[in-house]
Amino acid sequence: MKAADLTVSTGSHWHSGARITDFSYNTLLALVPAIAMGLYHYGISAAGVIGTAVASAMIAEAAMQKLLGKPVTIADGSAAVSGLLLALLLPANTPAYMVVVAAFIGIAIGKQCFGGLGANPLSPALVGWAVLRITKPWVGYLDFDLALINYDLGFSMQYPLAVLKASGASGLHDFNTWNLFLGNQTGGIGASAIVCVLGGGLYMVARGLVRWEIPLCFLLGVFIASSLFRLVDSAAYAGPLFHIVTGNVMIGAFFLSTDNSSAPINRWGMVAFGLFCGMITVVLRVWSVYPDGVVFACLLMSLFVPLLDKLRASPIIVRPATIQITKEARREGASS
Amino acid sequence: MSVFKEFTKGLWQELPPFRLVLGLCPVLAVTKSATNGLGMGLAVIFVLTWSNILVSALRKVIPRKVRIASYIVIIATFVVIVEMATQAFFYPVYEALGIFIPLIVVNCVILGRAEAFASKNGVIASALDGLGIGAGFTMSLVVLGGLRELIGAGTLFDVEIMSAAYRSHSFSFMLEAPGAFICLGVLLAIMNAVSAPSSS
Amino acid sequence: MEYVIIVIGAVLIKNILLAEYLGCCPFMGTSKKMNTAVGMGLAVIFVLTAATAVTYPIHHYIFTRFGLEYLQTITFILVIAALVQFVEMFLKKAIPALYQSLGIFLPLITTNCAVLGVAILCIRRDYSFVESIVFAFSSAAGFTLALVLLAGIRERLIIADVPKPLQGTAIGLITGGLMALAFFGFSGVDGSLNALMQQ
Amino acid sequence: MKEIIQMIVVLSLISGVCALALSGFRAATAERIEDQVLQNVQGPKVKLVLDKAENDIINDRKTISVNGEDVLLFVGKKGTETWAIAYESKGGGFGGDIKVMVGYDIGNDTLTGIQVISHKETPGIGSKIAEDQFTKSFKGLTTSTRFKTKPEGGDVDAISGATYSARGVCEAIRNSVEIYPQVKKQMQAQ
Repeated sequence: MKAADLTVSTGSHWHSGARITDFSYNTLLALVPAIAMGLYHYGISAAGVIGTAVASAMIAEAAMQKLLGKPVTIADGSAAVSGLLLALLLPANTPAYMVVVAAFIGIAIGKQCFGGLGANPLSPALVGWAVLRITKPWVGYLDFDLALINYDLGFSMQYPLAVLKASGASGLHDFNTWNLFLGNQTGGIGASAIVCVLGGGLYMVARGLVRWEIPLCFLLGVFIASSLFRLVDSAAYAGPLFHIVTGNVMIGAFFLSTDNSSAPINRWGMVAFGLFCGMITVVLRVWSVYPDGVVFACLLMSLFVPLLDKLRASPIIVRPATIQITKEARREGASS
Repeated sequence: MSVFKEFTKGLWQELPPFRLVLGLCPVLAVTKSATNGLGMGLAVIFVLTWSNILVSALRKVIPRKVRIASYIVIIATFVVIVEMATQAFFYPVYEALGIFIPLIVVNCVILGRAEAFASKNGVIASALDGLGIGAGFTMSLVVLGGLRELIGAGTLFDVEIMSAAYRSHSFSFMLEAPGAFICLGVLLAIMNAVSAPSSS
Repeated sequence: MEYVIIVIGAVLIKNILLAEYLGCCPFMGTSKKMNTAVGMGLAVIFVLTAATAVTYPIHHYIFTRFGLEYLQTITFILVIAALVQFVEMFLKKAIPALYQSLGIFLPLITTNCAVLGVAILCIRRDYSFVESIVFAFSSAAGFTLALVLLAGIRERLIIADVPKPLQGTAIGLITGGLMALAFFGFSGVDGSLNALMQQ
Repeated sequence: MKEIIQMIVVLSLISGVCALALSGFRAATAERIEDQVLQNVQGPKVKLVLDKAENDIINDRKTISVNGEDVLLFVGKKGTETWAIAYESKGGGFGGDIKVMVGYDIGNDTLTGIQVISHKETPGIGSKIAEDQFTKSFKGLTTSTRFKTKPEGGDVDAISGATYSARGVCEAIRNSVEIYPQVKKQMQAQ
C-alpha cells in the first residue's frame, strides 16, 4: 500500500530525539539565504528582530520547561526555528516588546501548554504572529508601508499586497513579477526574499525533511483559486503568478504549513491540507481585512488536521484507547 | 460554624466557574472589564440567593417529577426581575451585558445549586449557599475582568491605572475572544497547580 | 446571497461559540471524544432550528401584539424545555435509532445557552422569519464545527504530555482560544461580500 | 391520580404567582424603563439634532397623532419660546430599516440636523451614513429641498459604494418632511 512506503521515508526522521535536532538545524540552514537577504535589505534592525525573536523563544521554552519540571530541551533547536520563522514574517523594525510577547505566547501557550514539541495543534510561530495581528493598537507596526517608511532600497517601497487591496489588480503595473520573485519587494524580513525561500525549501524537500506534497499543493491551491478569481474579473483580481511571488506564500508553502506537529501525516491528508491552505490564502487576500492570508489559512487548516488524518487510517496513530503510552509511542503520536 | 461553612465553601472549595466548571459563557463574555464582571456577578448573586430560598422553602410541596420545570420558572422569574431592574436603574450595565442577562436563566450554576443543594437543605442554609457560591462567582468574574481590563486597556474599574504611554499601546489581545479563553484557561491551571494535593 | 452572508457570518466570522461565547459549557463538556461531539452537535442543530422556528412566531404574533415582551425570557426557556421533552418522546417512539445516538444529549440542551441565546438574538437583530431560521441553523452548524474540531484536537492530547494542572478543562479552554484566534482570519469577509452585492 | 393533580396544581400555582409578580414589577418599572431607553438610546441623538436647545428635551417630549399614527415629538426651546422640533421616521436601507431623527427649525422651516438612530447597513461601507461627514450635509437645508441622491435626480450627494444606504436616509427624510406641515400645525395649535 501507498501509505506504508510513506511512513518508511518520513519515519526515520521523526522517530528519535537526535533527528529532531537534525530537522531543526537543517531548517535553520535552509533559511540562511533568506536571512542573508533580509540583513542585506534592512541591515542591523533586521538582525535585532531576528535575534530578539530567537532568544526570547528559547528563553520561553527553557522557562516553561523549568516551571513544569521537565528536562530543558532548547538544544534541539525547535524553539529557535519557531522564533526565527516568527521574525522572518515581521517588518524589520518591529518594536522589541512585540517580538518578545509574540515569541512567549507562541512558545508558552501554543506549545509548552500542550506538552511540548510535537503535541502543539498549531505552529507556535504562527500563533505568535496572529496574536500580534489582532492586537489593534499594535497593528500599525505590522503595516509594512508604515513600518518600512524610512527605507529606500531602489525598488517600489509599497507592499504589493496592500496595493492590491487598495486599488485592485489595475494598480499593480509598477510591479514586475520577475523582480518580485527575486525578492525586490517590501515585506517580512525573510518572507519577501522569495527566491531564497524557494531555494531553502527545495533543499528541505531534497533532504527528505519536508514532504513535497504540502508545498506543491499549497502553490497549486493558490494558483487554482487566483485563476478562478481572475476568470471572473481580471481588472479587480491579480493573477496567480503575482499571488505566488508576493507576501508569505512561498515561506508559507515550504516552512509554515509544514510544521511537523500541525500538518497531516498521510498523503491524501497532505494534498487536501495544501490545497485548502492555498485556496483559503487567496480568499482571505481578496475578501478579509488582512492584506495577506497565509498565516490565518495555515492556522485554520491546522485545526482540521486531526480530521484530515482520519481520511485514511494511519499506521502511526493508533486509537488512543488502545495505545500503550511508552516513550516511543508518545514520540510517534506526538510527532504526527 | 457549619452555617459559616455553607457560605465560605463557595469562595474556594466549590468556587464556580473554576472548581465546578459551570457557567462559563458569561464568565468569558462579560469580563471585558471589571465593572461588567461585577455587574454580572451581583445579578447572579441576586438570582441565585432568591431562587435557592424559594426552592428550599417549597421543596416539600413540589412533586419530584415537575421539580426541574418549577425551578426553571422560579429562576426565570428572578432573572426577568433583574432584567427589568437593570434596565430601569442601571441602563449602561444593561447595555453592556446584553443578552447575557436573560441568559442567566440557563446558567448551569443556578439550576445546579437548586437541584444539588436547595432542594435538600433548609432555607437559611440554602440562602447562605446561594450567597457564598454567588460571591465566589462574582469574585472570579471581577478577578478575570480586572486582569483582562488592566492588561488589555490599562484601566481598572474604568480608572486609568497604567501610564498614558501604555494605554495607547495596550495589549488589547486580552479583550478579544482568544484572550478570554486563554486567560481563563491559564487561571484555571494556576488554581489547579496551587491546590494540587487536594484536587482529584 | 444575503442568506449566504448570514451563513458565512454565523459559521466562520461570528461563530456563536468562538466569538459570541454561547454554549461554552457543552463545548468543554462534550468535546473529549469525537463521537460525543458529533452527537451533541447534531442534537444542537436539530433543537436550535426547531426552537427558533417556534419562538419567533410567539414573539412576533403574541408578545408584540399584546405588549408582553417582558415575558420573553421566561416563555422562551419554558418553550425550549417543552420542545426538548417533546423531541425526546417523539424520537423514542418514531426513530429509535436516532434516539439511541442523540437521546442522551437532549436533556443537556435545555441548559445550553446557545439555544436560548440564538432565539433571543434573532429577535434583537430584527431578523425576518426565514433569516431567523437560516441564522439558527448556521449558528448551530458553526457550533458543531467548532465542537468537532476541538474534539479532534483533544483526542490527540490524550497521548500528549500535557502538564498536570492544565489537563482537562484548562487545556480545552486554551485550545478554544487558539481556535478563536485562527477564526479571526475571516474578519471582514462578510463586509466584502456585502459590498460585492451592493455593486 | 392524586399525584398528577398535585403536580398540575403546584406547577400552575407557581407559574401564576410568578406571572403576577412579574406583571406587578413590570407595572412598577415600565415608565422608568421607557424613560431610560429614551435617555440612553434616542436622547444623545436628539440632543445633537436640537443642539441649540436650552431646555430638557427628553422631559419636554409629547405625543401627537398624525394621520392616525402616534408621533413622539421632541421640542427644543430657546428661553421659553419653542425653537425647533424633532421626530423620528424611517426609510428602507440595504440591510433593513434605517431610523432617522430629523430636526426642524419651525421659524424658517429648515433642517436643524439629522441623526441616524439605528441601521443595519454593512459596517465600514453603508454605515458611513451614520457618520458626521454625511449627516452634517443636511444641516440648514430647507424643507423644499429634493431629498433624493443626485443620481436619482435630487440634491443630495450620495456616498460611493453605499448608494442604497444613502437612498434609505433620503427616503426617511422625505417621509419626515411629508408630515412636517401637519406636525407643525398641531404643535402651534397647542
